[in-house]
Amino acid sequence: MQHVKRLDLVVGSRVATRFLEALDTLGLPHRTVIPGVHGYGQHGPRGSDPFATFDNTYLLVAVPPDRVDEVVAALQPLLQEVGGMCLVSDARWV
Amino acid sequence: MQHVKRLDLVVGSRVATRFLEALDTLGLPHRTVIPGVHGYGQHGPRGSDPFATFDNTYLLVAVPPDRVDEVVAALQPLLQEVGGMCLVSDARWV
Amino acid sequence: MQHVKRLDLVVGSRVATRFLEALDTLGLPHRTVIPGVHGYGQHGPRGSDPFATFDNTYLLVAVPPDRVDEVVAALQPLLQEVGGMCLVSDARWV
Amino acid sequence: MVGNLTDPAILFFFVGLLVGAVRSNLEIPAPVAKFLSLYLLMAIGFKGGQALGQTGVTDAAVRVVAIGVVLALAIPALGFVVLRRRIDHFDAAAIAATYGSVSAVTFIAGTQFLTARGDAPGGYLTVALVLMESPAIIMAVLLATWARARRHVTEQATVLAGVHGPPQPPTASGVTAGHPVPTPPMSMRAILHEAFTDGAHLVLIGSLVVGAASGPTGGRAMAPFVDGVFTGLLAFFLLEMGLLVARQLREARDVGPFLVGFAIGMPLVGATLALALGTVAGLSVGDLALLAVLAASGSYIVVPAVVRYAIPEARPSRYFTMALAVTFPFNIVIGIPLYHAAARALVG
Amino acid sequence: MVGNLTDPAILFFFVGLLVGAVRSNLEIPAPVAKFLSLYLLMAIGFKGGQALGQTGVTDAAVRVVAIGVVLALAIPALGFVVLRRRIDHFDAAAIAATYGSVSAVTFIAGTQFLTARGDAPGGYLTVALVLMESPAIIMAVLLATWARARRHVTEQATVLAGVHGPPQPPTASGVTAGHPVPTPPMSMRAILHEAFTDGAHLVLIGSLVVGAASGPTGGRAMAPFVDGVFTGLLAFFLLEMGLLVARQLREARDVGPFLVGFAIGMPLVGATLALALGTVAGLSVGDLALLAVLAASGSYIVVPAVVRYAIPEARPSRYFTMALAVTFPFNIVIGIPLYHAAARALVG
Amino acid sequence: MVGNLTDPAILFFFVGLLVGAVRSNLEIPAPVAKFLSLYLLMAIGFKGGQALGQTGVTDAAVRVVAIGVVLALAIPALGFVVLRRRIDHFDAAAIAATYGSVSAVTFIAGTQFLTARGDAPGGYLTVALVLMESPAIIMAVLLATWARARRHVTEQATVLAGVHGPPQPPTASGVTAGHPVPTPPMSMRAILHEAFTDGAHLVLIGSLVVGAASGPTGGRAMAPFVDGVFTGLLAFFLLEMGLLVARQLREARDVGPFLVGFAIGMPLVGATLALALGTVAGLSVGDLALLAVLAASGSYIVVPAVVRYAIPEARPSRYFTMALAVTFPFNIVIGIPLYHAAARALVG
Ligand SMILES: Nc1ncnc2c1ncn2[C@@H]1O[C@H](COP(=O)(O)O)[C@@H](O)[C@H]1O
Ligand SMILES: Nc1ncnc2c1ncn2[C@@H]1O[C@H](COP(=O)(O)O)[C@@H](O)[C@H]1O
Ligand SMILES: Nc1ncnc2c1ncn2[C@@H]1O[C@H](COP(=O)(O)O)[C@@H](O)[C@H]1O
Ligand code: NA
Ligand code: NA
Ligand code: NA
Repeated sequence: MQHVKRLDLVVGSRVATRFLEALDTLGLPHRTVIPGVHGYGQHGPRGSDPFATFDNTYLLVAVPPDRVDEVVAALQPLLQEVGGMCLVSDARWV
Repeated sequence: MQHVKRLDLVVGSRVATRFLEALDTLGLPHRTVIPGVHGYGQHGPRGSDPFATFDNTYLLVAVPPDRVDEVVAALQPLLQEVGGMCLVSDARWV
Repeated sequence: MQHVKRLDLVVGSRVATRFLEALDTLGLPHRTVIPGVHGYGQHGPRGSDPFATFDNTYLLVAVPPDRVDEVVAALQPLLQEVGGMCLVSDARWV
Repeated sequence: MVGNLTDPAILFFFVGLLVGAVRSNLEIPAPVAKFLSLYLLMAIGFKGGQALGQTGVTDAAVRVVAIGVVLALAIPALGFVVLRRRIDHFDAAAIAATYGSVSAVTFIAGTQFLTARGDAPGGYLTVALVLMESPAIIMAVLLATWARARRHVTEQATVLAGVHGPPQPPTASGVTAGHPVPTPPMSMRAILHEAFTDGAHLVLIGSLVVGAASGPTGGRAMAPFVDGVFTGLLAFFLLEMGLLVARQLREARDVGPFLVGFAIGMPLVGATLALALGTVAGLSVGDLALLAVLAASGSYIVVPAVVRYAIPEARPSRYFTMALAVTFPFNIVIGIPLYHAAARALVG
Repeated sequence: MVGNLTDPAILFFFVGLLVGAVRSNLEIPAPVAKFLSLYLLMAIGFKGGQALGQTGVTDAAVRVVAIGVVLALAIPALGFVVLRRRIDHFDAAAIAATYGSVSAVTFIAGTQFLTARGDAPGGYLTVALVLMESPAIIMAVLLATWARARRHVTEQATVLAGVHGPPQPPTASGVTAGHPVPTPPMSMRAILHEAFTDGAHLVLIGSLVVGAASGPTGGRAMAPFVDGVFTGLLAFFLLEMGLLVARQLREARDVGPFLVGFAIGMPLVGATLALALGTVAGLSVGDLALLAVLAASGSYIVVPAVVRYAIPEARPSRYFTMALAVTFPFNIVIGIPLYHAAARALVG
Repeated sequence: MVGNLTDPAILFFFVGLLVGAVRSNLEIPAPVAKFLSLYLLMAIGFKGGQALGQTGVTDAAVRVVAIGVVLALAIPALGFVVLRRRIDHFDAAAIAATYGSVSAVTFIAGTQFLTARGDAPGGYLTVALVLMESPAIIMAVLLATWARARRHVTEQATVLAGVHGPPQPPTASGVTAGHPVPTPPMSMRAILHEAFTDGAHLVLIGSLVVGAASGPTGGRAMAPFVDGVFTGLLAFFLLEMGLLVARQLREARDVGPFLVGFAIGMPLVGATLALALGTVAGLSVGDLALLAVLAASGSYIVVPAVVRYAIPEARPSRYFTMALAVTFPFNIVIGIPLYHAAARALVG
């Protein structure tokens, strides 16, 4: 089992691809994506409307510990532009 | 990046609003909600019936570390009354 | 609050029951299951086709810390056979 | 009696059963299944309302509904009396509620069957469906409260903790460890709210009212939806029900021979009661047969939804499994044609 | 004027409202709601295209579309002028966009209402619907850019940070702590892309083209889908809309009396403008009334979808809530019959 | 040959392609897409079963089905022989399976096309569809087993590890690090189970049986569902297929010119084989053309579902992309009208 950093991102569904493309650019294409997520944050309620206008998407990304700073640096401006949450924590990869 | 506590709750969909209202009362409205989750716990199987009678809802809540005890204290009686799981772990907020 | 280990698994939906049965065999039936998850890993893209051929399922399992090695040992061959991700991390059970 | 077996909707139920039995990967996505279940309630409510709107509240309507309510009180009482001697009181209360209440899908299948055979029941049967849903729940909750008080006295509380589900080391689930005695479940107020604001329940009532209020023009506009595609969507839904029953049968460890017997015997007793009362009251064949179907059916939607929180001590692996995996298929395949034949013999 | 209240689709909207008000657990799964909204756009687009394909581009079509575009520019400009004196400029721009743009569901309900009363509007109204969607968005984004420049000058930037939602300790949400001034929002290019590639928008345009291209044979093949089950699926969708409005009303803290007044007054002003211009242009009753409906409706799909990212400073709890929870029900219940009556009085 | 281009369902496929190409946010929720795909299988199975039930097993039926099975064995064998010289053996086996098996959606589009032009194929074609699905899969798995044995001998095992997907640092995905050689994939038993219990497969067979068993009464009850709304729901589904193809085309890095050529050439070869055999066997125009469609189509449901686990060494970015993004649109737009014209020329 190796140490990895797990990133849990929750971002608007309409902008999720921008986050994923940023990760692709860093050569980190592996990810898990949960669509149809609701939420409430600084930008008010998200999800739970029939047009999915405000839907969130959940992104889970496990990255090598030595790359986490780089990833965070790449995602931070996006998070500031379009909102969303990003949590970083420790895990081990089986 | 600041330290936060992340709470991962899995509770019956019909009672999820009770948990969310408890968090609102504590002035912690920010959350992520995943509907349509299945599971198996002390109360037997949940989800996977066509009437969503036993559906679970997943709640992810990041709170400041100094408020976690208060939150746990508020949620514990609810968890005992209606069942559900609550995990607390450490994360950093980007 | 007790210490537990949380396992976050992401595996193909068609093979998810094999993982769950392995957990049942270990006497660990309690779990949370999120269907309809997409992803990208070593086996290429998953999900987002209309036939759900490549759908993933997310499994969250909290186990006692002293059983985690046993669980990992049971799941590892399955992960190698059919692919998937398994992260292990620390949490406390409320 | 095997006439039911060329009905495409019923046949799709068997397809679902078989597909489930061979452990296919087939899955109807949960949102679709939920949509279909709401659609069926909406269609049946609307059609009932339309029929009611045309005939008004007739004498037959009053008799049918009155008998329905009597049955909804008598059946759970009878069920509890039978069950309490053999099983845990909480399970007994929950199972009594299950059989005291009704199954909308069975009602729909019965209506289809009867209509196809020229014995269309009146629109007021939908009112009976609505009114027969809740009394058993309330009764069961009261019985459980009584059982809880009794249990407390005899201090058996701790013995019963942790009986649910396969064994899990307490340290894994954690919550059991420190708190062997669950705090009292939902308040009566919360239970009544749950029982009467259940979504399925309200969609049915709402559609009934809309159907009655919207007259022939509305009826014509809705017809392709509530009539045209009805059989097809019902077939699709019963495919899912078959899958579900197959899955549930695999989890049926908690249902022994006695409970299987009850899950078939109780419907027959309920139907007999309904046929007797209905014959005395002079109902038509269609009304009589569908009332028997209602009496014979067990709830696997509203009752489990409420009882899960109202009587947490009861095992869904019993009450839910019995209603869904034994009684529902029994009624669909054998019960409905049987009650129809009996109604014809008694009235026709 | 109360004729609308026997329409089953409208009645189901009320069922949804009531069911939502009693806080039932009823929920239409999000994927189903989205399917229904796309279905409605597809059906209305296809039917509009078919009608257009039959008549070709008539003189009336040109006049209707021209007036529609004029309204789509005049209404947001007027709205902003009124609002900017009373509320934050960003909110003002977003609300102006909301009322300058249009609501497809209101359009559909209006079409149903008028057709049922023998005043079917022309297929080109669907073209008006398409063209009236975006101008207000572009205008609002420009207004917001101007407001942002102005704000920067007066250095009020930091004051406005963190106004959204109930209070949350800054350390919890983290992101506010270090970065009080949000970076500039989406580029104009990205905004235009969002506005013009919005899925709902493109499905509508696409269906219009397909309807026009596929002729009578295609029309017959699609009829059971786009006509037959239409009322039923609309009813189901409006049930969900009712639930949604009930939920949204509970979150309406940010909408005071002034904004409620605006959410009713602005539609009336818009409809009056449309009726005036349309009467001068000699439109038929159906065209006139539906143009008024379009003018009166506020967008709660495309506008919020774009404005959320284009004007992040504006509060959805204002613009979205007003359009969905006040203006939509107002138009459905009172507005549509009213505009129809007015059109009849003016033209018939 | 461009007659297909006024069919609304096909036109909606193009709408989907275009909407996908401009990177709109349009998304059909996965549960809805899955519902639609199951609906199409159910409808086509039921209608085939009804037709079979009416005609019984005719001589033509036997000939069509026999030729179908021959094609299902010949095409993958031929495909593998061609491919193994140019590409990896595992990819070759997977692609051969793809083209040896069939696409239900292409079959449906073909049936629609032929029926609309007065050349309705027989119900037994659905039986051919069912029987042509699996042989190629079994064959491919055997070929892969052979290739695996060979690879083991030449000890190339470690070289091939980690070829899938864009580069990811091994420490990120972890699993590659310690275990370069994947354990042998699924057992033959598990593969057969997967192939024959695939949900889509079983729904099709089940619906065929139900259709045959439920007679004219059942047929009438199901007609609005399986016929009425069919074109509409197919159109909606093809909209989603268009979106999907557009998305898949963007990921098509692994498909070079040779494979694109194969993805168009192989269908033409398969169709020619079918036309030749079918003409000799004296089939009708409709049967002949639809058999060619089956032969020409490539599977993007059942085959990838099984092959993903049965031949994990093969790249879905090749076999899946070719079938979905090249062959499917080719058949829909050019192939179907072409095979029909050829069948008319040969038989009519
Ligand atoms: N403190 C939090 N805990 C959990 N989820 C959050 C939190 N803050 C924000 N989110 C999620 O992130 C999404 C976007 O956040 P925001 O941009 O702040 O509105 C919200 O809709 C939530 O789903
Ligand atoms: N040990 C566990 N690991 C993961 N999820 C759990 C666990 N225990 C309970 N859950 C989740 O919490 C839900 C409610 O738990 P319970 O009230 O114990 O039935 C279950 O349906 C599961 O989704
Ligand atoms: N590094 C990662 N981060 C997040 N999810 C991953 C990662 N690697 C794999 N996954 C998930 O696990 C699934 C199966 O992985 P694989 O078998 O490697 O294709 C993928 O489809 C993803 O959902
Ligand atoms: Na009953
Ligand atoms: Na407007
Ligand atoms: Na083929």
